Amino acid sequence: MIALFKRELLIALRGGGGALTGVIFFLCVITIVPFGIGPDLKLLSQIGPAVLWIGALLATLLGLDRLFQQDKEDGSLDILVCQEHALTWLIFVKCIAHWIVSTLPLVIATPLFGLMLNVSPMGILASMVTLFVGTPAITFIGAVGASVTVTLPRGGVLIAILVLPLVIPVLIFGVLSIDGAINEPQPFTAPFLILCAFTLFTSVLGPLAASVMLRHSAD
Amino acid sequence: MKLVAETISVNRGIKRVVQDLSFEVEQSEALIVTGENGAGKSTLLRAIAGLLPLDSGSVDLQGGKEELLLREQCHYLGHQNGLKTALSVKENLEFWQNFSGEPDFAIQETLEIVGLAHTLDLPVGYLSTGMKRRIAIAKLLITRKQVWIVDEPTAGLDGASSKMFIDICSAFCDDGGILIAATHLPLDLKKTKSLHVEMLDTYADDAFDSGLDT
Amino acid sequence: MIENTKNNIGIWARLGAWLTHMANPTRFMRFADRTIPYLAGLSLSLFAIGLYLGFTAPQDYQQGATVQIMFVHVPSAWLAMMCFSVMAVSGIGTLVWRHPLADVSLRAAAPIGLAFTFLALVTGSLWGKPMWGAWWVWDARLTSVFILFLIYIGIIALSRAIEEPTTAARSLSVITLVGWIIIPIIKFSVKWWNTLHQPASVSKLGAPSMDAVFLYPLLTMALAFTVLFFCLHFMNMRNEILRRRLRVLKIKSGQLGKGSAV
Amino acid sequence: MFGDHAAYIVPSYLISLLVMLGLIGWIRITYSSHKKALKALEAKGIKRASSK
Repeated sequence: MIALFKRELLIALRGGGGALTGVIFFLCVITIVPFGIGPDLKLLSQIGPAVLWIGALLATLLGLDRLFQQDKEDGSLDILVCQEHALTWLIFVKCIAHWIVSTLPLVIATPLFGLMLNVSPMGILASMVTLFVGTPAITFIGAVGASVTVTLPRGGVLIAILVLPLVIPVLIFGVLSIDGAINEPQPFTAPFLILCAFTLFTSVLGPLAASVMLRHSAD
Repeated sequence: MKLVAETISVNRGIKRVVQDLSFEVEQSEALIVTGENGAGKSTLLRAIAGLLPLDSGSVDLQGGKEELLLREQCHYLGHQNGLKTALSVKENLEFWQNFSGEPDFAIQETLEIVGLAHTLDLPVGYLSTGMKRRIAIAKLLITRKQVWIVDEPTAGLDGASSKMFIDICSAFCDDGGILIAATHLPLDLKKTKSLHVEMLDTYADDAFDSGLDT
Repeated sequence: MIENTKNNIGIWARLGAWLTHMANPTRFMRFADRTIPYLAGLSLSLFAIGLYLGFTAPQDYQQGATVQIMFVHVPSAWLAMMCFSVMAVSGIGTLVWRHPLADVSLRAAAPIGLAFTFLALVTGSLWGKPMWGAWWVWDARLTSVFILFLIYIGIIALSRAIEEPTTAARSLSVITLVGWIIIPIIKFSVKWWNTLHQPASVSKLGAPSMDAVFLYPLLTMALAFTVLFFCLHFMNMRNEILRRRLRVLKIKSGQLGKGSAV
Repeated sequence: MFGDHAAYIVPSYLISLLVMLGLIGWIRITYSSHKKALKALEAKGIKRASSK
């Protein structure tokens, strides 16, 4: 499994840009927002955390269709699924590797984008923490979508339709807990814990469902 | 040890490809699957390798490792090579060696067998089609599995390389392996059996087609 | 006690036997042909009773005449969720028992569920305007039902996209089962977020918090909707079976190459 | 009959009726078109396996 993890990271790094595409897309979303609503700093700082979350969510969805597609195309998937390693575990490792390569850079870049949106330091910290905890859930849910559409030639759009509704709760709780961190009367712990629970829950459910799907996806 | 298939039926989509087929392959024996294009050789091989569900019947490796499934004890080499173009030959082979079962030959050694020792550190993307295929063949050697299931293994190989592949196969069979191959190449092995797959005109969606026999 | 369990096993065994019996599409078609008229009749009479009771009900002191909307809104919302649960059970049927009709049932239910979810959203919106002063409020219940609407669309899109029947059946089942998580979210959203939407008033069957003049028409309408759903579901399952047959025949006769769907 | 709220109640019943009728209509039309297509195929001599 460590071998698989290393391979996934290596491919992503060699492929170049894999990590950067997400960050650049994230940057695009962040830049477009002030153009859309005008450069009102007060308003920006208010909606900033939500914009950060939406940008991160879309950027995470961006690369998901490649999660299994590449392995399917070059035949690796066939060999991967018939090893003695549990398929669920294998998918879990792939998800984690994918998250580290494509989403972790976003989390690290969050402070910079937060400053551009005039988010308070506390808000930036909260955004980073909630993104760090919440975005893996998006990858795990996305793995189900990716496994379902792996046989389709143009699965990308379909993944978005299938996965978007399911990740909305993640977004809601992510933004709620940032809100709780900034505005005093709102609670922070409750939504944050629900967010953690959601990630843990999907980390089991997502790979499990994807493995049911991939076991005989071959044709 | 022998591989036993009992009255297996396999569908591809709604088309029935194999109907109630039974065969046995003994240790050190090779089963050569032949048949015209589209008859379902690949589908049959994929089903044996556990990549497609059997509609009925069973395939078992008798006398193999008890705790492992058949699909975990076989090497499957399909039409694609299962190599990552972004990684070097060494990285590719190292990964599969670590990932799939117990190591057999050393990587350098296998590359010498397939005659590509000089490519060790080249990215797979730089290699030609035939060379990639030879690396994929080398992949069969780096971990030890009892059964090889190979689908058109010599596609894209020249005469000399095909000869090399036959030598590898006969060494594998002499060593007690079981080989199942879909190929038109005359495999010059000691013990071979052949299986001809006929195109069927049956459809598997009979639940929606035949209905009641009224 | 012992007798009771025995009886239970008997019921489950009989249900199992019946489901196995129905695994043959032709047999199901016959069953559906026979039951559909009864279901339609039953649903129609329930609608007549429910509508009569509803229109003669007095005005609610808080909500005025708009309480009338409840009689279509609540049953639609109920169906939206029940239909998804029927689909989820069908999904289990496909993955675990490989029942040939489970996939048919799932596919047939999806458009019906979509229609009723749409109805629930629209009537909710029409009710919300006079009550809350806005057509749409992003409260928890509305948002989660809207997510359900999107999931229905996703499932239908997926069912159209994958052509090979066994792969499609598996994909749809997996996505439906994963998506089912939205149902408890809808159910408890009002409790969790404590928003505008009124909490369920019929759920406590022992002591409903609703006056009987509203409760009876509501229950009758809910029953009418439920029967209507099964009627439509059977009808659409029949369509789906015919579509499959047509597909098989067309492939056989060579009118349909790989890559085109019926 | 419905007081000042008729503007909301009538449309909600109307749209319910329309959606249900539409659903029923759609299902019935699909049914008859599938039946017709099956008949047409049978007329051409393509039969189901069971009716051999």
